[in-house]
Amino acid sequence: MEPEIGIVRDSLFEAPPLGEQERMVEAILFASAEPLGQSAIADRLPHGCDAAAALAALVKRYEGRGVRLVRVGDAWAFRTAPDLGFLMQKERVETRKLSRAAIETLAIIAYHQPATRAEIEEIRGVSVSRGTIDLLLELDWIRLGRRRMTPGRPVTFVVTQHFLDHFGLESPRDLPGIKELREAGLLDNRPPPGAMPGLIGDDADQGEDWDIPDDDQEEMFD
Amino acid sequence: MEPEIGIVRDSLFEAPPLGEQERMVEAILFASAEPLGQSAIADRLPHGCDAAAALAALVKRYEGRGVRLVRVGDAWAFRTAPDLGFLMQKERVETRKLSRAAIETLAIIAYHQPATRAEIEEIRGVSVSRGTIDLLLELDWIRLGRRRMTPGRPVTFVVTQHFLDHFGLESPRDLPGIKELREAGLLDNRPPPGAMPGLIGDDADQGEDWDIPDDDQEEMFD
Amino acid sequence: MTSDMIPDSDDFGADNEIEARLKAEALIIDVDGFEGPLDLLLTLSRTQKVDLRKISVLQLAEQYLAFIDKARSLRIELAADYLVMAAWMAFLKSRLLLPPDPADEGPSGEELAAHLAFQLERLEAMRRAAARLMARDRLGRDHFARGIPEDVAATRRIDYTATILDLMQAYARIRTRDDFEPLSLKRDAVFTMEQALERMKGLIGQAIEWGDLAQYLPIGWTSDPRRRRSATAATFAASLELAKLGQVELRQDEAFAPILLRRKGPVHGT
Repeated sequence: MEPEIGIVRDSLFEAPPLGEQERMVEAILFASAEPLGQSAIADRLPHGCDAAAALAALVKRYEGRGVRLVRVGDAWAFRTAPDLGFLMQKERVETRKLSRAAIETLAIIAYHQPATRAEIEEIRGVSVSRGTIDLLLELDWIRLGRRRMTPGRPVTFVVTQHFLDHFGLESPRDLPGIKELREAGLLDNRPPPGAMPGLIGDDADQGEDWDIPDDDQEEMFD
Repeated sequence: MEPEIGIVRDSLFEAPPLGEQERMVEAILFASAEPLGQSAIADRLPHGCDAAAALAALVKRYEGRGVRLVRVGDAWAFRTAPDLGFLMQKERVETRKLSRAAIETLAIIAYHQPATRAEIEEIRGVSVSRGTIDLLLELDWIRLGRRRMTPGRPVTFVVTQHFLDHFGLESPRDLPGIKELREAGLLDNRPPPGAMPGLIGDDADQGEDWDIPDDDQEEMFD
Repeated sequence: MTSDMIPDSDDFGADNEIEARLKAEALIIDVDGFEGPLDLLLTLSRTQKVDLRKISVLQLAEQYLAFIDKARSLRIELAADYLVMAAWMAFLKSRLLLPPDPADEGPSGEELAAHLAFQLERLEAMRRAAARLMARDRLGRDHFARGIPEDVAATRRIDYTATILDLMQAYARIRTRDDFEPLSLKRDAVFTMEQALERMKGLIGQAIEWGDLAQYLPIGWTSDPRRRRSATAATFAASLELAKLGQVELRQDEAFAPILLRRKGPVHGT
């Protein structure tokens, strides 16, 4: 430690060059457990230093960097650049299958696009929750298309490029048609086992199930 | 957060330019008080980034600054430049004064690692108290290595990343004078010639201490 | 070891011996400060003022034995390991002085001496290394970590997956749904005999007086003609079943007149 103390002592007689002062302020602010005011910084610098000039130089140096020197009230502190805030999120990714409501809605949009919400509901025979649409929008698999030129000018939904990439399609026209689905055995007149429990029980019950409000629909994703 | 997630997702298709990657690594490392492994950094970067290249660029950028990017084993951390330590009196943490036994035991583990308790005792010529090992484990300067594949399968000790960080070492290879010591044969494990007595007290006692079965050995570290 | 010293006035008396006596005492008291025989040997070896690699082990053995003798003469209690080492040093000394015995298979005096010298050099080297290590720039003293680390918020992101097959199956499911609906519609207006029987068993306990069978139709099954038909048929069939079991009596005054029902005998099961 002696040599460093030596520096302090020397500096009583002559202030270090501005570049050195900038380094010092940089180190002080980096290590400090709290934002420091200019006078607190000056107190720690060797005698004769110009804290304000060193701070100004540092602010400039960190401009556009991953961290910035920012003013916090009357004090200064290093902070992550705002556009990089997302890096401070440690994401735990969980893979989950899309709910039946979502995949059906997505399928209808893909086959019938542009499709309005009312059209989706008509085809599915049940109401489409806002949560389902929102999820598909968030996943960037659907987006808003043009408004339909009918009374009420309803919005339409279309699939996105990201949807095509995800499903390995060049265009929505590449989706297999009804004829092909039938040939593939997907349109057999039998429900796939366990796939449609709602349709076998009584209608009264089923109606209840299908008219679940948004909240309940959300629950399906958990 | 949606727009940021959007950024991450876009990057699945194209990695950000190296300058951006450097900013990101800068932000990630600045935010952490602990060294971060290169793979941990890479995990947090958008897909397709080159963490190693970004790190190399950053090391260069911070050369000669008030804070530096240092390598700690397989990890990286920003640390204030050692010549500026005198400015950080406020942040200084009073370290416990270590006993001579603890310091020597630490050095022996560092230079000879992995080292068994018997080897430490052989070098120091006295038995190593449990308290000494416990203290070093508690300071997180040493940890258990693999058991030695010799009779009794004794546990070994190695130094930790925290040890390297504390003493400002990139790797155990950078221990002061280790090359010279090795060349002089002083790190060799030279068995004593046949009739040589153990230098620590009675052979009988010693035998008892060293032949502890696995269970007992484990107990030492509880 | 103990620093309990009983100075022996017989050994030290003359003026010029005071200094020697103090010196000896200092060394003896220091036994407490030594970390075992090897440490003591290392200290003694330094008095030879030569490179440790050129140390005379024979001379060291003599120094050690003299030290132990002095400690004994001062009646200082020495730990067993110091005495074991003394015995071994005496053995080593004899090995180094006497010509090697061809019948003896053990290591030679030179080998033993070389290893002892190695041990001393190694211990010395480790001490120097320890000192250099502790003199390094240390975290929290000379170099510092970020004082305000920014917490990394752990968040959960859900990655939804769906394959083209999922998509096709979903669409196929929707397009074929109509085919199944009649199956369930049929059941819609059917009230079974079992349901009616179950229902009536719970009600006939109160049927002390004659009452119209129609009042046993379930709620919600009386307005829609299809449902009323099914419920009436089921309820009538159930009442016949109950009459057969002897639990109710049935009566109809004339054709198409209301069918009347009342309880008969003790009621079972409720």
